[in-house]
Amino acid sequence: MSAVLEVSGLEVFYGASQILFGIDLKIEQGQTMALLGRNGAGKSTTMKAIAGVVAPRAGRIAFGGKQMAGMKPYAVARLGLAYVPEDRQVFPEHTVRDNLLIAAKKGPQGQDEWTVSRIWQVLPLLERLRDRPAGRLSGGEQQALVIGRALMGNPTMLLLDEPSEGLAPIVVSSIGDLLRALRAQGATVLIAEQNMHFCLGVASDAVVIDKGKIVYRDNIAGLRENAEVRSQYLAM
Amino acid sequence: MDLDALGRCVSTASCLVTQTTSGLIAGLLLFLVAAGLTLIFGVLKVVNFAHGTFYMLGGYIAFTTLQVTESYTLAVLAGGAAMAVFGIFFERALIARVYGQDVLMQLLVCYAVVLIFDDLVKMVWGADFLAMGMPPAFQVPPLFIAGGIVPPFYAVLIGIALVIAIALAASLSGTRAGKTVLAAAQNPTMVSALGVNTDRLFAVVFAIGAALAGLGGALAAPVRSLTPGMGFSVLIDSFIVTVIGGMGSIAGALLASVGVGLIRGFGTIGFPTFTDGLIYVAMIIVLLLRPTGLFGREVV
Amino acid sequence: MTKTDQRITLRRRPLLAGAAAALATPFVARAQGTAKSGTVKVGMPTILSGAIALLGTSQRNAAEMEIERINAAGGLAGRKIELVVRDSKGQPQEAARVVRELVNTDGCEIIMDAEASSAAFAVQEVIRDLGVLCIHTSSETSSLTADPKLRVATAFRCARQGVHDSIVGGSYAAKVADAKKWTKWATCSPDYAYGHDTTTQFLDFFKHFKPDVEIITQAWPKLGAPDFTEVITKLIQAKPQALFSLLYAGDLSAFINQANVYALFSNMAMFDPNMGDYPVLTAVKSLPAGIYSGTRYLENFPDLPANAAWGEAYRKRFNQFPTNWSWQNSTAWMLAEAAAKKAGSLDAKKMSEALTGLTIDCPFGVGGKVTMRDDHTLVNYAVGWGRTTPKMPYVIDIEAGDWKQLYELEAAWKKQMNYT
Amino acid sequence: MTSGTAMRDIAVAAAALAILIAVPFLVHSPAFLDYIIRIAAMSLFATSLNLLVGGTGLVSFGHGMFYGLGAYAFALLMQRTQISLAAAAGCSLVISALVGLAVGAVCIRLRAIYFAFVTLAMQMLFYSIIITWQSLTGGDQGLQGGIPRRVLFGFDLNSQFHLYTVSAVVMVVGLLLLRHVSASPLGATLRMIRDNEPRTAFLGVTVWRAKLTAFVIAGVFASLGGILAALFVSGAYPELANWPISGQAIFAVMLGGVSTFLGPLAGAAILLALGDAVTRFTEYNGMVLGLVILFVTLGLRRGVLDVLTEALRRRRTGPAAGAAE
Repeated sequence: MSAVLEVSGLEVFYGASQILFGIDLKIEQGQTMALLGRNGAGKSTTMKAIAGVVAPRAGRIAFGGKQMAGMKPYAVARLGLAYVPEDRQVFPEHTVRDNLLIAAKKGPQGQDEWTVSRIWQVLPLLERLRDRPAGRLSGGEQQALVIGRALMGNPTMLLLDEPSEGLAPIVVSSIGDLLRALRAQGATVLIAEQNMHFCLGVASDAVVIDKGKIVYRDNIAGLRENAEVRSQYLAM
Repeated sequence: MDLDALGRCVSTASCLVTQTTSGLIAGLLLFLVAAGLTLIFGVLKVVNFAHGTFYMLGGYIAFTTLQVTESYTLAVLAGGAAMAVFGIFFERALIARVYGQDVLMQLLVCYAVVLIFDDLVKMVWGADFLAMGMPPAFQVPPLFIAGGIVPPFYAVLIGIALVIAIALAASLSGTRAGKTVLAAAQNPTMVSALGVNTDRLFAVVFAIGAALAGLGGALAAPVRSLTPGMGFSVLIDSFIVTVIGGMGSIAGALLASVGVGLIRGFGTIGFPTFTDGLIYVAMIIVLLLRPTGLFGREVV
Repeated sequence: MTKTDQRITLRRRPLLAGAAAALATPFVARAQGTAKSGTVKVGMPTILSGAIALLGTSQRNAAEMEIERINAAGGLAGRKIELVVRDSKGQPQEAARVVRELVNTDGCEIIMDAEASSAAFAVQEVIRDLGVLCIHTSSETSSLTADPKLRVATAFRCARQGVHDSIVGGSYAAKVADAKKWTKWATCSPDYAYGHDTTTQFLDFFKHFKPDVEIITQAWPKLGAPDFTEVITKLIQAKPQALFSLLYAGDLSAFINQANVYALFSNMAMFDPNMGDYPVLTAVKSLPAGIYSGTRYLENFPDLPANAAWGEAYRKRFNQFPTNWSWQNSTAWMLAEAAAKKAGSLDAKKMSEALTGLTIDCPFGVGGKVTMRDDHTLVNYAVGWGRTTPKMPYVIDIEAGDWKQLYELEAAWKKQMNYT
Repeated sequence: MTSGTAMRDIAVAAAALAILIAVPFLVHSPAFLDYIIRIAAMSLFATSLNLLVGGTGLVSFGHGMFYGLGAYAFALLMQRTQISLAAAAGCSLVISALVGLAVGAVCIRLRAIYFAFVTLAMQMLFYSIIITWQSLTGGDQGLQGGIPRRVLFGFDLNSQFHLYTVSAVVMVVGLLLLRHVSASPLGATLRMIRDNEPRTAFLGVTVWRAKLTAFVIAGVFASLGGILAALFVSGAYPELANWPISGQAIFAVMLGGVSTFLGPLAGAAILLALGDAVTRFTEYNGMVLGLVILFVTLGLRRGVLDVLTEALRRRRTGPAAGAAE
């Protein structure tokens, strides 16, 4: 099976300081990959670079075989890669429904189209809030909204940056349910997370990033067993 | 200062109506130009100091179009359309290079455009002032409404300005494209990450803003003088309106335009030599009470 | 990044050298300026950009015509004239700098100051410092030469002035007002020194001739304002029988257009000394008939063949009408020519002596003559009032001002202002 | 500031002053003297603006108000009173400081673009007062009749050379003082505010007090520039207080560079020389100036001195860059 997303030798600088030192990643169709690491390890920067929000100085990012390093975010999104940033970034003055509608986009042929009513089905709490401005939702509701918003673009792959950050445990578990359901439908997902327990429950594979480099890669079961990696890089 | 005269005017129906309508006229014409400015700032976060230049060019292009076609309607449309095209060019070629940079950089780029086009206008249309003249359809006596005087030409201008204000507000809050624009105003990166071509969106918004200024210049051309550098005073007024209303707020711009118009209308009676001073004072007071203007959001 | 930077640096070198040379010229240029001793350089600071660029261009045109004529006749005191025109953008501090540069660097021996009022005052101070000959050709503010504190030994004014216009205008308006029984008046003048001072002056003389007038309202629109609507409605509200205005050029044209929309001219008569100038008369698309107007420059006033010929020559050559500023500038050259002949030298002191009290033949003077009075100001130029008509000759029924009366009232005014 | 760098600054300033004063003895060029007098005025104005823009992150659009205020206060004191020139200048600076305190107290509450606009509004209000208060200011025609240029410490300011010498001394001393401010603990605090205002406040700095101090100091030095301008044109004109004069200072700052202390001086020198040169060659000076601005903003993207210092540093440190030259 060929890789959906393939990143190699990715280097990113903020001004004069280097953040990523040659990241290599490979994600295959149907995988839910967890990108784990401490605060400041380079997770978000990796996600941003893939999404086109920051421009890499070196390296290749291929999506479905197409080179896309240096593309603008909208071009990346149009290739079928949906990005959910860590601080969620709802459009606070728009209603929940409008947040979803702004993102609506046709997907590739043959895929089950995501529509607003289908989002209501998988995220019923949003339907009750449909006319509320997104800025007045709770953190958990906003997180559900931005995942739903990402789905509205009918992407072939999802990039989720810290979906569990700052949320109550009960909300985290319901987001976990959603991700497991998506995985069951065959979705391809890359999740950047600090919360390893959350990932152990939803991901199929894992990589660990530290100081801008990938230091470990295995399937999720392997990570579960590897106490050394967990204590050294994930502070558990 | 002549507070007696002001008191007398406020207590006479005809003076009240006439000065209010003349304030509305001045205010709504100002709104057309200021709406474009506030739209551009709201979405692109660019302080467009070249906005007065669009207004000027709109007027001159309307002047020439009228000479060639003898149609005021065509002249107005040409003024607006030409500025839409020019706006796209200006945004793509110049402004796009200074996005996210120091406001001073943006200011200087716009200032350069102001200087260049003031001279270009002088080369093309001459240093002398030009007057377009009133279209024959409007060469009719004014109407008297409730003792106040309303010229038909201005009634039409008020109508057009109001239609544009409503259309702008409705398309921003009522259509998907408009909502996307508003979303981009708050968070352009996120909108881009959702697959919206923000480069094109910005260019289109800039074009609409420029077209509004051009339209303002063209609509007012029959009653105003065309001179190189004429955009300046309109620019200053538009800025005041935009700042009072809150940068980026169309509703704020409308309210502030009408407010400035009314200050002019009654200021000329009560404070004939300090009308502009009144407006600056109003702006300073508003900014002190509400640092982001009447309807503005905090801008980083 | 590095690569593009290098390229720019490499290419920039010759450019920089060229730029440096251009920038350094002012500091060395004087040697060249004085080398060509066969010519005399005359500097002309003026406004060539912005809303009143016409002030500069129409004077430059006039200067060109006169210099050609004078040079063909042998020049000033035997030296050919070379004109150096500089744009001050109308800014006094820039005008001061430009004049210093014209004299110190370019070696100009005479300054034809074509600056509007505020800059003319700044030029006056520079002339006081430098002591060269200067003729102001556009400042109409009377105090420039009337106030002895401001007067400079080598500076002259060859332009109409506010107090003259006010006296003639006051007398004419009084005559019309008497005939039509107009006693309720309003004023509408630009809100700056010229507007305020000259309106006050006009009203003083107007009331001197017709004491029973009442000024019921005064409006002061801002200079260069795009919109006069609220001012126009204010005037209509006040219901005066006649309106006196000092608006001019683009503002006047916009005011008339906007006033037409309100049918203002069917409610009141309008008097404006600045109406009778071709740029306004030709630009206003629907010029109302019967506006009472001062004569600034008209080919039919003074009604002299020389004037008509000069206007026609100007029109043919530049494909536009001359302005009030054009005749003033032309007259300044005629005065300089006559003074040089009389003095036999271009020395500032000798020229000043020759100019003081000099009377010359001139197409723009009453009876074909104008005089540079001993107080360094031009008198006996044609000044009158008439009524507008939408077609050429634009102003008709012109009544000439009476200079005898003018001198008397001017003297009284000077006394009142402590200018004697 | 360590006394070492302070001594070095003083030495550089003394050398610059010595050269400036020597020039008129070597070459006779009244135009050069005029040029330096104008640079003196403009460089104090622009450098003081940069204390706000580059040094504190306060983008003021209305700094020209203080330039105009200095010119008017000084010229009026000279015309209407008999006090000495030095006293008139001193009083003008005190007036500017007081006005700066009042205006600053209002303005510094606002942030970013709103600060820019309220300073612009303040300047326009000031300008419209000058135009309206004709009996005091002469309105748009400015103060007529010139400034009686009294003798200052044995210098007769009617003489161009004496005015030049005084201007050169004022410029060098003024810039040295501004340099001292930016190198002082206050300057360091201001830079911290510029880089991260919340953190600075967190560190226990009273941010508004530091900002207000900077605003007042900048205003005082701008009006010192205005005083020199008034002496040069022998009067005060509303154009000295109108917003384009602020625009000129902003352009001088950007042209020279915000991150070097002498950037605004270089910018002022280039801008004045450029303006003078362009006026000599064409009446379309707006167009030429506009193209130059586009070149600097879009081509260089930084001020000239910033570009030069970076090139110098690269040459010193990077062998690759050195080879490229």
